[in-house]
Amino acid sequence: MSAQPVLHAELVDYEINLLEIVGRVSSSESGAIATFTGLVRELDHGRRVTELEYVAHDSATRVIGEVAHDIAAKHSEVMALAIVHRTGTLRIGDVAVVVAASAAHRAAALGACAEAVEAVKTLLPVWKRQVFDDGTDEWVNSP
Amino acid sequence: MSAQPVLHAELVDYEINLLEIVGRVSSSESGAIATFTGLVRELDHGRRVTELEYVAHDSATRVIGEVAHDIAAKHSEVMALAIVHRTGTLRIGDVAVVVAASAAHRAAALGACAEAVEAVKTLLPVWKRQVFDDGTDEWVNSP
Amino acid sequence: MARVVVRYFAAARAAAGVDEETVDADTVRECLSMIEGNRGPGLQRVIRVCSLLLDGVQVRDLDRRLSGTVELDVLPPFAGG
Amino acid sequence: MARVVVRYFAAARAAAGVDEETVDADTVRECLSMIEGNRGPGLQRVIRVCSLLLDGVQVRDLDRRLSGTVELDVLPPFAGG
Repeated sequence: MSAQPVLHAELVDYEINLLEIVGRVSSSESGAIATFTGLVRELDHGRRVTELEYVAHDSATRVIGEVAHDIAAKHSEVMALAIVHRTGTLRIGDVAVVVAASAAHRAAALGACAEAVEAVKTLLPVWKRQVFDDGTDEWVNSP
Repeated sequence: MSAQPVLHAELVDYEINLLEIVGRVSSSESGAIATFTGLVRELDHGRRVTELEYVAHDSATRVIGEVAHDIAAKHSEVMALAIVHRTGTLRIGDVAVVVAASAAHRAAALGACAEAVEAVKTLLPVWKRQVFDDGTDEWVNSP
Repeated sequence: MARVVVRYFAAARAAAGVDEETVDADTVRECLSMIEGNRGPGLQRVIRVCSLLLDGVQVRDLDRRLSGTVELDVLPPFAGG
Repeated sequence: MARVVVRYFAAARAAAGVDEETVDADTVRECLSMIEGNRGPGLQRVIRVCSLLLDGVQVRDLDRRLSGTVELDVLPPFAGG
């Protein structure tokens, strides 16, 4: 793949549409598209979640772009890579993050998608607050 | 995950709809959905493809079900796994196969999806005939 | 001696020029040599990479004696996905 | 001596009870000890696992001398996805 990959990385405060993102990474040369969708679950460690809030640091927009760039650079066969993360208040079943990667063949698409999911989790300066049905809340991963 | 996973495996002779399959593996407990879509590419080894035909052996319906069962059994955290493969005549950009796996967390969904794609490639008794723009055709992977 | 209904698929069908044929043979090995003789080197080249199902079960022993009527499926390498 | 604008995020903000505050300090270490003194053990517990950005750059040396006005962001462990 000598052509520059198509990259699309953003944080959005509205509903994420998987099909629209798949459309962004599709072309007549993509033989494989891998996607990952992260959703708000009803139960977390057995407690019932009613609502979830994602808050992003100012640098998150820059970082999500760097993540997309770095993963695509590492998987040189990737034709297009999209990473979209939601912010704001979400409900059960809402989509929190979508990653989509396309390539001529399956290995690059699957590999880039899985790595981008991992990188989003570890590198993106975004925080998640869960509100439970007993009225308490917690910032996930914080003491 | 003690509940039985939801399995959906079939060969179809009509257009595969990614969103419909994602819907089949979604539940209020799925926090992660991984998908793979295999598409008909315009170029194969530099030659222009005009049309593509998938033919399945009688046993393919049984085998695709076994593949889904075995992958879900191996990844016990998988909540639902769908594998749908197209047969018949396809055009450029048409979807040949979709795999979708859901789980509470990302690792099981991504792992099961990638393994199911691999298993479909190696185990499913399906053949692919490519027709090129010069009128010639070939059965892929055969001498 | 068994009656072997040979069913060809995909590239094997293209090379054989027929969907199926029936031959009398004692073993799968004998059956293969007969159909390769009938159909020529094109089919021979494909069969070398095919897997074979005898009444739906993968053939492991080419020399096992056959009897009655059996079905031999000739499956070229798969190319799904 | 520098004027340090401390910005709290997520769990750190919840523990501090404010979005930001300004303190005068010579080093990041001194700044942390002041805000932990001001805000109590809840914030101290969170800060222990936070990463710190000084004017947008990861802090590696807590003892580097500061001057002018700087911004110190207190970032709890990320939890995206």
